[in-house]
Amino acid sequence: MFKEYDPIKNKMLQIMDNDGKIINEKFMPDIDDSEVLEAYKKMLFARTADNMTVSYQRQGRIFTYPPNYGQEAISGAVARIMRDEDWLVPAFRELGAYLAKGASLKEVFLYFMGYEEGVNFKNAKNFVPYAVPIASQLLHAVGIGYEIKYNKKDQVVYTFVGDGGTSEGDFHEALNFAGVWKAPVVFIVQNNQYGISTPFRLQTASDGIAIKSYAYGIKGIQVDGNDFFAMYKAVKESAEYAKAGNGPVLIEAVTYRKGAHTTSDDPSKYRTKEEEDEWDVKDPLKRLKSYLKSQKLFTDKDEETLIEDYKKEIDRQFIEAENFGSYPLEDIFKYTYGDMPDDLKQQMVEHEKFIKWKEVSQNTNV
Amino acid sequence: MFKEYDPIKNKMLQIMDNDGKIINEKFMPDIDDSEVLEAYKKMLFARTADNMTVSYQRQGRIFTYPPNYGQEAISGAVARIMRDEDWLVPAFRELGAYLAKGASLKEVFLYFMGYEEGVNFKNAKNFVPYAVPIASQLLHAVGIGYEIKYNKKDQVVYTFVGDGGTSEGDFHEALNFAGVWKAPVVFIVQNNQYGISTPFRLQTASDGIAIKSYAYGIKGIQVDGNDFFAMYKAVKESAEYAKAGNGPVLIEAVTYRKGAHTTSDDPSKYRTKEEEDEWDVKDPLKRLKSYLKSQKLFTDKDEETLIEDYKKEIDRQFIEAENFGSYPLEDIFKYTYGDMPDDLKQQMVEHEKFIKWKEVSQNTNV
Amino acid sequence: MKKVMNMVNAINDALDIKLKEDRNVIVYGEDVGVEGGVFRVTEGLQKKYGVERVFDSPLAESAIAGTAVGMSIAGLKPVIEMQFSGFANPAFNQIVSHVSRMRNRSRGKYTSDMVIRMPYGGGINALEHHSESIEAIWAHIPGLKVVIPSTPHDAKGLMIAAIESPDPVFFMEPKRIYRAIKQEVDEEKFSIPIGKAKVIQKGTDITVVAYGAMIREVQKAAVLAKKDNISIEIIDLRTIYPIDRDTIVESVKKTGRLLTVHEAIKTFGVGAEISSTVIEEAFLYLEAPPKRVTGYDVIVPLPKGEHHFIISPERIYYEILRTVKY
Amino acid sequence: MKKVMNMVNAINDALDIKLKEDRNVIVYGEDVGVEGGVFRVTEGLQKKYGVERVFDSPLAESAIAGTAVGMSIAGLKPVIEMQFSGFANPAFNQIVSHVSRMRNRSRGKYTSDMVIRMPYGGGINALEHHSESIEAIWAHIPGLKVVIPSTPHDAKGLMIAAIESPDPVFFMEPKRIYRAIKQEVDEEKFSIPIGKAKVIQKGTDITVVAYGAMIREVQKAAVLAKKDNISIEIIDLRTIYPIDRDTIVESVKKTGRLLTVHEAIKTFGVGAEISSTVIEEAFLYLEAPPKRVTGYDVIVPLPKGEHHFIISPERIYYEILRTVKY
Ligand SMILES: Cc1ncc(C[n+]2csc(CCOP(=O)(O)OP(=O)(O)O)c2C)c(N)n1
Ligand SMILES: Cc1ncc(C[n+]2csc(CCOP(=O)(O)OP(=O)(O)O)c2C)c(N)n1
Ligand SMILES: [Mg+2]
Ligand SMILES: [Mg+2]
Repeated sequence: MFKEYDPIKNKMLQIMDNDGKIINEKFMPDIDDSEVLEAYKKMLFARTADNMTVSYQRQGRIFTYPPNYGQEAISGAVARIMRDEDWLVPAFRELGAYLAKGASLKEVFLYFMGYEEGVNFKNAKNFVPYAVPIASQLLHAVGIGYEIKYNKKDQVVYTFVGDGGTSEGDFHEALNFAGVWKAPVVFIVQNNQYGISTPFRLQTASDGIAIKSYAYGIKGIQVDGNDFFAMYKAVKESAEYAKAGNGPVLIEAVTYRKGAHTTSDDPSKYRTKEEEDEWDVKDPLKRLKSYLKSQKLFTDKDEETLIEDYKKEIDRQFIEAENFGSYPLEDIFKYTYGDMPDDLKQQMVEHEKFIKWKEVSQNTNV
Repeated sequence: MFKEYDPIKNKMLQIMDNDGKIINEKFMPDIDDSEVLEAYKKMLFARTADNMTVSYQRQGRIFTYPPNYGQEAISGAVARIMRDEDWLVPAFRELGAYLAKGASLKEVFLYFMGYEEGVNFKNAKNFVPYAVPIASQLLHAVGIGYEIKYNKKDQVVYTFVGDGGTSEGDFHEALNFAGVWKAPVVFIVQNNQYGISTPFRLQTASDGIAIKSYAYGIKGIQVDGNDFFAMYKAVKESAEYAKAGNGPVLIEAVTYRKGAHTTSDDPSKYRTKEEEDEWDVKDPLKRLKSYLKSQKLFTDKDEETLIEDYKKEIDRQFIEAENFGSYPLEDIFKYTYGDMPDDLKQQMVEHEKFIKWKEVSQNTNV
Repeated sequence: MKKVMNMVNAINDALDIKLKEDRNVIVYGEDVGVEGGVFRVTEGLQKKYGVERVFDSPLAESAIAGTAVGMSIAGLKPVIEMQFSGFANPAFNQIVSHVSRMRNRSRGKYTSDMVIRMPYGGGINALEHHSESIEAIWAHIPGLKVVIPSTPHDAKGLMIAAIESPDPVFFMEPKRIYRAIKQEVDEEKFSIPIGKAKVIQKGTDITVVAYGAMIREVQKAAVLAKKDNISIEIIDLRTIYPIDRDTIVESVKKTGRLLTVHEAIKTFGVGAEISSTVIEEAFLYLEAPPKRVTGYDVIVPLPKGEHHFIISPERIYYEILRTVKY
Repeated sequence: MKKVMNMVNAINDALDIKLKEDRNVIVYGEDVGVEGGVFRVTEGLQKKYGVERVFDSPLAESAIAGTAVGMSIAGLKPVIEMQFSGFANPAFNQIVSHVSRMRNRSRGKYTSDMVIRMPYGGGINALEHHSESIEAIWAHIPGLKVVIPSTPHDAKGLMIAAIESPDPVFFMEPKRIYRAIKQEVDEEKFSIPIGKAKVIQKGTDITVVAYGAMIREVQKAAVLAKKDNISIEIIDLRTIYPIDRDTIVESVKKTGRLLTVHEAIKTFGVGAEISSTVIEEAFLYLEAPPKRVTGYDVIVPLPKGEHHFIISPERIYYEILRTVKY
């Protein structure tokens, strides 16, 4: 795979066409029908959750949210391959991967409602909180990769970044360190053509992103990120390659952010309807559904029923999140240090005194 | 040139062999004998100055110095091509280029004696002071490149960095911005095989540095940095290419730091005599002198005479630097801001008061 | 002629005036071009002045600052945006090692006299890293000037001054009041000197020093304190560095009491410098210890916890009472 | 058993002890392996513990700190070196955005409890960027602890404590006294608590607070002051944050006078926090305004100008006199 799709050849790994037809049997991954169906369902769940979250935000029930709409095949593929013991070091647009790792939707909601608990991921093993400063997380992935090698563990690190993120110095340093250390890290760049309003051609003059692997002497591959099978194949082989001690891999997943950057963004300001339509035909769910239908594994009716169920489940979790309750004062203090300095203790006491005074003075109308 | 020496081919541009024989007529630059002789003389001057500076340091007459020994062909070539109106954005190991730009040796000495005036370069146009934080200067070069394009000037920026410096995030960001902006910048990496004690193989897993140009969609070329003709050819064509509006070029000049990192470093701790000997036969001055001798342009006797003269000149400038004089108090204050804040004025007054008190109290033995 | 403006309009107006007047002024940063910035501060400027003068850069803050160093050396006047102050962090090395030092290093031959603008501060229900207030850090760097406006009028005048300054200016915009305060602002060009604080309310019992979004909160606290007949002198610092010690000291010599208010954390914050100044220069006038009302020494909480952190007019009033009754 | 050590030996010894004792301890940075660091602090450790535990990294500080974040999340205990404190600047974002915050962000699930060591400060005739003292900046970041030793003994004990701390520790080594002070130091393992200052000389007339290389200068000043019969209480801060306010306040309540000495610049520096603390908590005990002897608010000059900047015992003595005679 790495040879045939050497980035220097400027070829993108694609296995399924826009109509869900397998056009590249040679690289078709070895994957059960049931597994494919399961993957589709998870992608559908993610999309349904994504849609509903955007509505919740419109209703003013959460503060902000970065939609995954159009990019679901990427996390969808990782979700099928990533194991409990593997690490996930996310950016912030990989909902399907979070859920696969053991995060609950409720937690995802909590974060965007403004609770730190939303990145605590109680039941998820080896899942680092989202990193807001773009590309900075990639270095954490490499450090974790070092530990895996150091302790000779059977693990791999999956880490994500956007096309915009490849411009940051930390992207370079991470790939370079990973190359020197031969760290078992799979770097997945979701090239969704935009960094907020900035189009990919203004991010870099290189021919795509996979080619950047040459700068680090590591493997790279450009993949149709809207093609579930291509992503599955690429992630699977990359993980095996990395785990075998060969070093990191850079996967460029070519996709499109069909939604807004976040719920406070309006893409119509900076891109055309034509462009959006062009990408619409490549929609990852449409394509995989066409495949499933052609294999008689799935019907539109199935989808309707599923979406109904999903919506209930999502709403249930959302309401749970909404009822999470209040945020105690001590929570802003107690996680800053392992052993809380006197200063913080005193500041907490001071605040409590002030609150008491406020209550009293309001009651007595002072 | 760029096609034939496309970094993907893993070929290094070499024109002259270790014995000074031209082995690659096709790419031999169009350069007069007199010009070559002049270049050699400048390289010899730089080496002589370099040697003497190391001795001055041993005598405790300057604080520190990063020797250029073994790398003189790189700056030597740039020196012949760079024009007054071009910009030089240096690292700190390009003595020949500084002198060509109009810096005096005296200024170079002043800096390493501990005077800021040593990077003021009174008679040099468009020469930015040395940048100590590794690789950070490359971004300045790109910003200057932007201005050149913006004002449609006939200029090019030459900027330098070491092999170690290519690991920094700023290297990446600079090349990436330059690629997007098509900035007229010639990036010259002096790959001298070490960053202090760290060997090149621990800096990056890539095949050399020129290949990193692929990550930015820009031209790159690997050059024998100890071959004056190869460096001349590469710099000349790169400058023309960049000036013509085609964008930046990344030149990897493969060389060897024959001396210590700085005068406080001892390379025998981290490298072998064998390795040093291997590189000795590739010495850039030896090679160019062999060429000149074979062309009957130069003799050992000429060299002796020159060195004698150079030594006198160098010593003269060194002594001038040593007599530069004292460093007035106000000089630590007056360049911090364009308009000095009251705080600084007051601190200066306070210091003067203290000095006066000290003098009085010492005289009165209080 | 005057026009009603909020702070976003006012800064946009200042940039517009300078872009029109001086071809060397260049505006760039992440999403400042077509989009006009995520807070729309640069809206419309690319259309008016073209993509060579107002443009989107790749996503890399060190490069944005570092290329601006090169541009200023070559004679341009870059006005760069950091999308949020928390994202100026990757540019720390370029700013501390070069922006602030180019003049000194080159003994005045070159300068990096750019303007680095950024929205900063809390109170808008934002995610992590979007609510920081680390002005004390930038103000601790010799060679930088740090400006924080509190009104649309000040924002415009200070931005003009910043662009015309011979020194690099950190221009920190309290995003919480980007659109919250509207005001009549002169449409013509005018500037407000950097390095001068302003007494925005005269008083006799206590001096309260604040800046940015906190000014409004102090004003509200002053209203609360009225019923106790406490007369408050409010100083809007406007510039964090060079800090206007004279205006503060003069005021405290009169009132004998000082309270500094900032949303940044307390320890090693701006308030410490102000208290120290007053004690050094007005020791014998003090009737109570200078105090600080600040954010607590913790990481700014996510929105649901922010109310514990953010400073309310009541908390300021409470500390005013404690100081006055000392 | 005791052995004569300088600070370089003492830190090396602490690293040695912890490397031997705990396989999770990993030491890396630029040139720390074969070379043993440019100041030889890690000398011999690679030979002893192998290249997997003590090694040279590529030249990239953000990556050194950022990979250490990942390592600590995964359970290792990285002790990383920044070659000079001025070169920690490129790591600012990783340190401020991640190292200091991982615990809070993950509500305690993960930590970044590394040690970030670096030589800092002036006085060794070094080039630009090699002489900075920006401890106030790091100490202003919630989640970090900042330690500065002043003797070999303290360096060893504090380094052990730093490696065993549940929190990330900035360990700033005053390179000016790396080899200048020799002392008998316990060869066994011992640790000194982080967050506690030490009264190293008792006195009654004035409290002088300092740390790092300034301690020695203050001691020299105390000798000068003896002939004036001034009795000086010297406090070695040892830890910049968490700052030990109690020890300082208690001392000033006794002496009534305070002088803080640091080579870092004055404005928004550590001295401001100390003065503010004292005034807030010992207002009624003060007989003179707390003062600061600090570097001036400028970029550290190159060696030939450094004598104007660096603090001499005479300057400390001069300010002691002024404060005592206030
Ligand atoms: C260091 C830093 N700079 C700026 C930002 C603000 N910001 C948030 S998302 C974003 C664009 C990211 O683009 P990309 O990497 O392509 O990811 P995408 O949003 O497309 O998934 C920016 C600029 C940030 N979070 N961190
Ligand atoms: C940001 C930064 N980190 C560390 C250093 C310390 N340092 C000075 S030179 C050097 C090695 C540079 O190696 P290289 O780039 O190969 O250049 P060379 O010295 O070989 O010319 C280092 C680490 C520095 N000056 N700046
Ligand atoms: Mg994107
Ligand atoms: Mg090198």
